[in-house]
Amino acid sequence: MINKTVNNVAEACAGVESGMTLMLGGFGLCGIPECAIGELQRLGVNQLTCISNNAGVDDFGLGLLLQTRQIKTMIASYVGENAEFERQMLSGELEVQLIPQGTLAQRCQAAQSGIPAFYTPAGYGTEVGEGKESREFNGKMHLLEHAFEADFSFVKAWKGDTAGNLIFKGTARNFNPNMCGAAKITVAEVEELVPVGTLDPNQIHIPGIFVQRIFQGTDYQKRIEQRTVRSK
Amino acid sequence: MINKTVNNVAEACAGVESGMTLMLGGFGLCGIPECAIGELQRLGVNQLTCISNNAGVDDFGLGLLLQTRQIKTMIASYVGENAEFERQMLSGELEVQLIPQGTLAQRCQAAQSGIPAFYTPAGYGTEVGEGKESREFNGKMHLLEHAFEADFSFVKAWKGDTAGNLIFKGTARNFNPNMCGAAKITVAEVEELVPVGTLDPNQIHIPGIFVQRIFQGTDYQKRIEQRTVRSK
Amino acid sequence: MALDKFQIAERIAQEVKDGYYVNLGIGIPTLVANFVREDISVEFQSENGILGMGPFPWEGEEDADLINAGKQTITALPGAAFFDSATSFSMIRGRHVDLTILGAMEVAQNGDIANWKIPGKMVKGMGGAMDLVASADRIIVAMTHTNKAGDSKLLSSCTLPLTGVGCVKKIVTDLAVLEVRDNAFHLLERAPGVTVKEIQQATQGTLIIPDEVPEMLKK
Amino acid sequence: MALDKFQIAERIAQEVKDGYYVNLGIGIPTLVANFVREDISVEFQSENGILGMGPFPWEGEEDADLINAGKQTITALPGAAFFDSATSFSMIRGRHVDLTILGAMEVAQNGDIANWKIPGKMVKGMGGAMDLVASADRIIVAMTHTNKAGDSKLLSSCTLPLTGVGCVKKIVTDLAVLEVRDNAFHLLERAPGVTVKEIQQATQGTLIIPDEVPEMLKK
Repeated sequence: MINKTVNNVAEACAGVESGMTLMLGGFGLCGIPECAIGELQRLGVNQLTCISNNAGVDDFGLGLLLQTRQIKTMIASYVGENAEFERQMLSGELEVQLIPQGTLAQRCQAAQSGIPAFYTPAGYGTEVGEGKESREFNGKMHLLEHAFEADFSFVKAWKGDTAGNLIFKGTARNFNPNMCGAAKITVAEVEELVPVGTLDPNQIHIPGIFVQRIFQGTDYQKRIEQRTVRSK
Repeated sequence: MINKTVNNVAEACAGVESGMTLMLGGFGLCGIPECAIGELQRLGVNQLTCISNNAGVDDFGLGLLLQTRQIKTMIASYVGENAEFERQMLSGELEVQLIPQGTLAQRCQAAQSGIPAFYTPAGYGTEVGEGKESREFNGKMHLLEHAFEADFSFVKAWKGDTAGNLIFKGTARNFNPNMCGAAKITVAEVEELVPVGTLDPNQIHIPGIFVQRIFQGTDYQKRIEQRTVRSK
Repeated sequence: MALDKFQIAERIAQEVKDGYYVNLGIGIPTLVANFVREDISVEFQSENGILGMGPFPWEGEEDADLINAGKQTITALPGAAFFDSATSFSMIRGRHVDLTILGAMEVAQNGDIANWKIPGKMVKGMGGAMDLVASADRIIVAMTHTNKAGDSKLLSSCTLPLTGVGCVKKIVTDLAVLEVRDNAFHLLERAPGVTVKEIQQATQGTLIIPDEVPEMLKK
Repeated sequence: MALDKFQIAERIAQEVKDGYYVNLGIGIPTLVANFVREDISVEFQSENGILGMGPFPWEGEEDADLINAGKQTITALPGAAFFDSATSFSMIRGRHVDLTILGAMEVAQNGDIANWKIPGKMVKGMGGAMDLVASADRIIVAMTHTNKAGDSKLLSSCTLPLTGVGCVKKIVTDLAVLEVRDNAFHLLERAPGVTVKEIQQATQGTLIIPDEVPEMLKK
């Protein structure tokens, strides 16, 4: 097997430069590449375009890179629950492209799959459709949407092996698999890095071919955004 | 959970009529819906359009429905290794549409996903591209391809639960997952039908929402087309 | 008297039929799960990647890797499945989800809906709403009949940026149940004790009133 | 002397570099796996849904659920992964596969390839070949230099229906290794004992011959 292991997050992020376009997995704070985000902050690269479903909260996730003004453009579907984000957006400091969540996922998937463009009904007749080609299929209007182009994809998995095979856990899966192989270089951080041959080949969510670098992350906080419980 | 179980293959195939378009999973004889094919032969429905990567061999798989002249049109990517098929095709008795394998898979996937059309580079500049819209993306020509429309999808899985969740084994997975939910009704036959709650929700390949009927198949032959071995 | 949010959810739960896969939006829609009849089989999909969503976890059993689209900790029922976002929207776009219940800031009498943006003021984003409303055959909107300023949210045409066009079929508010067709709101039911006149006053768009308007939630 | 199919495979194996994901077509390409250097890491992808394909199984250990695209029983190496057909072609179309090795009936000097159909005579279908040749950055064709009738398979333009246009970069035949560029076949190496003149006679398309043409497979 081809060994994709790198020693640490610093090696994993080698080559990231200011002005690049980055994809980051996660939904809210669930399944986000915590280590990579921390390293991006440490590196101080700026003028970044970030493609991610959400923008974190004020003091965690992508919110960290907003605090330090490293993000120039945010491409997301939902950005609520983040006061600093709202401030930067409304003041015009931050450029924001909001796109439907399914279109966001499919534009990642299309990039992974070598599909340059596809049609979807989402957003037709709304602001999202302005300036886009539209076309009728089966009596219904659709928009032409394009695959994303990105320099790096940062994803977080539960388990991975040294060949880059990945397994996700629960709803921490979300956008992570769709972003694998969707950028020039895909960096996977995992909670547990295991030797090749440990994972059942039937149960792998993302084969290693879609991953260029893998490392075992450390000090995961895995914050819960809305702790909702039943009392016994 | 919503119970998708039917008692047997006869119930599973209820509603199949002559002239319908059917999708059938499998690659060669690997992972084909053996029970459903047997029932289709017994039902004697004809003038069928079958979408399947291959057309079986003379005496197994879709070859059985060719013998009985139940297939009017075959949509496939590779049809070698089948003398009766070749005879019917060259004589004009059988209509054949050959399409690139990746396009076949993606047209199934698109049908499952509500994507009416997408662009792919496969087949540009060949017979496959004749009469199709073409368009340049990133300096490369692509063809516009459309989602399939089918009445029934017949797939074969390894394990399934009564909610219709499916797990496939080895390379018997192939087109089966992509055809789930790609037709009006998806019928899954499984080697082992287990109660709800038995399968790990992290390891399900196809969630039950894509399956309308599920049953435990019987008398699987699982023929090997090319037995290649090493001798000790 | 106007319904509270639990009663709105209770009324919407009556629209949930045996065998439905249902996507519940954030807010009132989330409450619907609590009122679905016990004797029917229904599965809840959350677009962040779970089918077979269960209730909130017991205290101490929260899992950061198991949330719904509202980022709330949840549980998975036996028979649940997890999947990625693209697969999730295959379920939605491919019309495998039978019923979508979501909130709105405005609904127009032609079925247009607006719920994601107030220009220059509030921009949270559309999340999965645009995919949901563009794809679902059955869409029910759960909302209050009027906004905090007392203005009607059922309009002749939407004033806010749209989420989807001509897609809303049914609306359940604190005052009424309405069907949207033929470019009008058709009054089906009224909240217990609420008069047709009150509903009419709270509805800016065209309201079609039949001779008889039964009360909601009659046992 | 012209190479046999094993020697063609051996020569092609030299093109396989450390870290490559490789798709092997049916026939001679399948043999390439046997000749890849032991000291490099390579993974073989088969488009029916496996990455990390191993050798044929030991007698008695065949599994009907584990085959390659040629429908031969195979094994999976530790670290292998199984996946569906759409994912498989995501790997191919998305250019994640580094090298494609396939057979051909004809190759033209502009890089066109024909390998799926002889009108009115043989129609097996293209299988995954059209996706592979339309997507791969590196495509190597493994074939005999001439067909059974003795006619050249390296042509100024293809006569058979095309599989792909302008995509072939390199050809390894029983007689020679050639690069395809600038609308010509550029002779790189010759089979041991085969003369440049023999290669020229067997090549119908434009052949560019450098001053020196080393022999293949020199140890």
